[in-house]
Amino acid sequence: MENEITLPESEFFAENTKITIIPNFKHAGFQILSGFYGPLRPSVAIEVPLWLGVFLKRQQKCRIIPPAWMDLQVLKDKFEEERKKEEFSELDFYYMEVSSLLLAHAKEDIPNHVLICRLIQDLQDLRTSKIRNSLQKITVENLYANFKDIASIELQAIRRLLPATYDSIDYMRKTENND
Amino acid sequence: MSLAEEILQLEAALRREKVCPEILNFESELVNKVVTAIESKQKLINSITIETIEQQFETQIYQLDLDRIKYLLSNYLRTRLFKIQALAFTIVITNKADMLSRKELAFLEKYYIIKTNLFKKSFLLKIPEEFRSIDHEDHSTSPDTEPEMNKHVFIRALDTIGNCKLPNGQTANINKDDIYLLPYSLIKPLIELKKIDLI
Amino acid sequence: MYTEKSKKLVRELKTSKWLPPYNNILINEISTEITELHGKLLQSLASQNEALTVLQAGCLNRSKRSVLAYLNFRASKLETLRVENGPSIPPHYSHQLSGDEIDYFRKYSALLQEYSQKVSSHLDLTTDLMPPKDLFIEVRVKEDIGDIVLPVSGQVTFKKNTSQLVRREEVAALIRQGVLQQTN
Amino acid sequence: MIKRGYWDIDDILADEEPIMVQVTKTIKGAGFLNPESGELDLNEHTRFTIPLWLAENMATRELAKIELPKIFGESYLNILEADPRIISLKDRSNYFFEVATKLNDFLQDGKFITPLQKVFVARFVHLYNEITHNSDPKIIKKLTELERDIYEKGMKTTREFFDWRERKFDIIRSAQHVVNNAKRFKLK
Amino acid sequence: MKIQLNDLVEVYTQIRQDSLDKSCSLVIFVGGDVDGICACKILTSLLHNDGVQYCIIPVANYTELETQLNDLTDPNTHNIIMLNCGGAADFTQLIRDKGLVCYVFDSQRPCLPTNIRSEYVRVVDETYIEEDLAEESDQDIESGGKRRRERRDPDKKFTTEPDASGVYFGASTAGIIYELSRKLNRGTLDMLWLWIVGLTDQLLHNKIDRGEYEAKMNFCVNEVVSNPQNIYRNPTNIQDTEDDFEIQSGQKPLNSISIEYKDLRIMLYRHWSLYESLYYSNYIASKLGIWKEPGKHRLNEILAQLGIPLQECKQQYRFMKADYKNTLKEKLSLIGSNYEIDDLFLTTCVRQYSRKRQYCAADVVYSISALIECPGILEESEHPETISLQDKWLGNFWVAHDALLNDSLLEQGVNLAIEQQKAIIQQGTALIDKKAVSPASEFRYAIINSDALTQTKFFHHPLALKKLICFIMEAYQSSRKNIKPKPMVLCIFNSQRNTYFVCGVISQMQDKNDFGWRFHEAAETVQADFRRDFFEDTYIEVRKEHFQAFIEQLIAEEI
Repeated sequence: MENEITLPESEFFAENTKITIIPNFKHAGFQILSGFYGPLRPSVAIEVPLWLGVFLKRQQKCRIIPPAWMDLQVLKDKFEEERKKEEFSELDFYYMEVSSLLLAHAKEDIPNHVLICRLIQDLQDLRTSKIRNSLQKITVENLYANFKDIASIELQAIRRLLPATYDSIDYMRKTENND
Repeated sequence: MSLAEEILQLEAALRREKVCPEILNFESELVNKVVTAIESKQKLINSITIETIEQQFETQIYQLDLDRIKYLLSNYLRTRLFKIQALAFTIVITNKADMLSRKELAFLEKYYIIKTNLFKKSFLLKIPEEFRSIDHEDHSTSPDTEPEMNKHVFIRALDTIGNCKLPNGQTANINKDDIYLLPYSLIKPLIELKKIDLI
Repeated sequence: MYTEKSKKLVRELKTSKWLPPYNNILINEISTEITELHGKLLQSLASQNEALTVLQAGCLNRSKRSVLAYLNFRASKLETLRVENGPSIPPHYSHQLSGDEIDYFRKYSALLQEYSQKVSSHLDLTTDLMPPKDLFIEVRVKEDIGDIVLPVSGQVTFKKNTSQLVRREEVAALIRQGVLQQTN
Repeated sequence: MIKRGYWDIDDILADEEPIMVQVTKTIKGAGFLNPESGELDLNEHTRFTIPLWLAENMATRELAKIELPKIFGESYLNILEADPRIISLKDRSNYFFEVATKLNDFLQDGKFITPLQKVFVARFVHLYNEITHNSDPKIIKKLTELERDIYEKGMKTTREFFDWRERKFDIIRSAQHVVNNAKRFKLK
Repeated sequence: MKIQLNDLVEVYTQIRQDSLDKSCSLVIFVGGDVDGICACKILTSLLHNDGVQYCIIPVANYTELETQLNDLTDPNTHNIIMLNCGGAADFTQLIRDKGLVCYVFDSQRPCLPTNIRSEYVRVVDETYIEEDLAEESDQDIESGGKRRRERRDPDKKFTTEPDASGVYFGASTAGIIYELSRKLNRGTLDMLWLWIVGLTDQLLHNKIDRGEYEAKMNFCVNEVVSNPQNIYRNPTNIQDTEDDFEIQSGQKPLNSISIEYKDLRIMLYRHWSLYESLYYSNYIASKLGIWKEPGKHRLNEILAQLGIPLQECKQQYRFMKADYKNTLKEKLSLIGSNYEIDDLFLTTCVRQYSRKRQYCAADVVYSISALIECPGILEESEHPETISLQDKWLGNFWVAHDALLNDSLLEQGVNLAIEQQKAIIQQGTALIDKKAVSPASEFRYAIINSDALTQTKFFHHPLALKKLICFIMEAYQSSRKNIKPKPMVLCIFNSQRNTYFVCGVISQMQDKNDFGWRFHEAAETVQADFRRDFFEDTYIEVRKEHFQAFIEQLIAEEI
């Protein structure tokens, strides 16, 4: 059994991110292991973990307010910023996991969700191509690059293959200079 | 520390255990707290006889939360078990025993026995007595059992580290929040100093 | 050359997606070869032919390492099978395994159960290999297993070609064995 | 990933690589190692091929001297360095890089390891582009065992992403080995 | 007893209440028709979200339903739901003995009076038939009126009492369950689509007429426009977006449902070539008399006038040039009128199942019913010959059930439906050519004595046989000027079962289908061995030896 972080696991970690929901029912509040969430009042915004928000949404018990960065204009500006910079621009670490869950279960609560979905995909492609470009330039002497502000989805793309490659290069070098 | 924080800590421990090439210290305090919380919550849920639909709805939320925490805990324990199984024949040489919980040690001892029995019955008993041992100190090609300490891992700098000499001669100036792919042996001391975290 | 047989044994592992049939004959042949070589080794020791002793010991250890690695590789596949598939070996697999290996599978299964019980009676390490998404899942019954008793739901009838909404954690193992198939 | 663990199958198979050695001094009774010679002993200066693990064993005890295999020789390296991507390294040796690393300890004039590292990096970059563009799977025929392991890791990641995007992981699926034998949906 | 539409929420809450703290308290029986399967899928997605554990048992006919009812042993079971089955059979005794409550959602009317009287069986009825109507048909039985020689078979615990006045169909069951989800404000886009498919199934299988279909479709259209999950309008015309994210024309956002007020009544044309879909469409084939040379000639004439090169017409419609497709509708309606093709359009809805595939509701109905009745084996197995007919039907049922919201399975079904449609046109035109359709006093009939041709194997199944009859009636209608529309009976020999399978379809002049009763009477009087346990009371299966006597009696019987 390999010990590695899989994409479903990174989505599981992402499901603890807090999101704002507007419940349509009254409840004193839920004392769950990961904390107390409540009291819930109809049409009064409250913050809950993403997994709980999705659960309530699937029972049609609430409306979900998408996170601030998931707004069409904000994403468009972020896309421009990303296009201009060499390195990664700052973005929520689990932006792909969170947006994918919200688009799968709460499409109707997200204005312009078709365009937002397309834009997030383009953003991911752009960022992944940055990694590809930096990998084109690696040489034995210039291997180690800074992945500052890399997000979980881009990290997942290289999590299995890059370490194995670097280990092999390092291993060949290991025996070289022990004479 | 509140239970919520302990759960977040356990999640971070799971991530570290998954990416780190060597077995890390057992988070006994965290695990005990979480196990007790799971057991009391499960007993509470099982005790409720659901009469109303609201009650059912509520219990479903508690159960789903519980299932998530159970998944987190079993994933952590499972991840460690696979590492422990790989250590079966070298635990003594690499003095990793103190990293394990009592229950893990008990598991390892029994695992060692059933595995060596398999080897003995299938093969070792059919060859001369002198060559039946599996502990490899006396053999020339002693297995390189160090768990590949040079494996590369992704790290995030929790603090500015400054210049760092890398195995290929490159030097990297590591600042706070920088993310690098580096050999584990190089950054192990910095992890213990909480200057670097594995992601 | 003394180690042709052990090379063949290790190569066999690369020929199948899961595991090739257990090659007991070859292992016995290698064992006899080792015993013979050991006899010769004692003679070269007696005649102080140090170089020959070293080479003979080298061949002997090489064969031993190959057989042990072969057995260990198969054992780890059994461990993965137990975690992924549950406490029973799928029928089309058991005739790939030796009696000792089937015995090892059962012992390992019991050991895993015992460890999990000791941590907590409410915990089964192999229930959720993937993050749980739903409390209840719809499953289609692919094979007639009739009535079985589940930990929480009690007695449930699984009749072939019916679809049922069941508690996820109670049927995860049955799904992985292919008896049930999750539909949504 | 090159692993030298005692239990590692690939490490054992890499050690089976035939290597040409020259015996440095006669070893009485060791003729069995070179059956073609039909001799009882292993005479000095005999040149013959033995598996890498035995060559290492003999070299460390100065019983034999290892000759640089031609696949790591000057001419081969030049061809390789010209365009490392297209050459089928698998035809030279399935464990090309592992053997090079192991031999490097024994060959003083072994200046081949550094160029091989460059070749490995260049082939990796090409491999990475193949994976991310998901192009022709037949590339696998040209890859050595080490490269195939990296290629498989890349493809597994790509498959995982597409399955995840289609929400396939919300469904518990029957374990892999059961699926291989289960019925496949085909219209008769 | 009877339940009205506005009791539905109460019924659902009661079922949820009964399921609290119990596993598998609800068993759902569903018949093998598309409307029933759609209803099942809507209901189970509601139940799934509320954690109500259920068990779905597909049943092909009343004999099977009775066996499964008897097999229910699980102590937890408390409620039963029957979808498009159970209305016409009396299980009240069996249900009371087992201490169960049974809710029947069966679009076939009328419902058995004993069911309406029993308090253990609750029949959902969207129309408000006054109580007295139910009483009136009871006296009939007591008075033993001439028309009702009623003989209860002692051994048969349930009797499908034939109803003299004949059967008709109410609202689509999928529509009723969608209504429930709407009242719980839990209606999703998938549920809405399943209602539309269920409604279209009723039209295509002669359960409701065009008028009723158009009326009901208006409700669907309102829902399509108002459903928040649906991007009814193409996003590009949302004001504040530039067009750099233009979605190429024709293709709608994934899973969205759009309305086609004037969709072409040409069979599966989106998945076929224009030429073939015209050639094999019931409507066009009958209007042009495609089975005769002049008919084929007229089709080529039309294509020429459409100005679409033959090569374009012969390739897949999807790959035809966009401007041919856009002008097709106006041109066809212009040219069509001088071939008396004037009823070309139908309001329907279309869904974007995947990036490259759109399906209209009719495509889905054809595909699903073809999958259910696929003569071959859909799920590959090691030894297909040993699969019992029952398991085969169940296997096909589940493939069809999954295909409803699965693009690739649906595509398989469409290919099957195309084969089936070709068989319908070829078999139908052959019968008309050979003048095999003969008149009886009140209906026409035809007999297919051999099923040697693999094509005819399709028609051993109820839905396919009905579609064949519908085509023959339509073709017969338009082949002779001012001919009186008459119902039609078709009998087909089944060599495997050594029986004749008979189905009766009414024309638009009748509103109730009483063939179930007529078949029953004819078979009884000639003491024929027969089986009449179909959920839809318009079929009968008669043993080969008694068929001749049965058919003669059927024709001779004067009403």
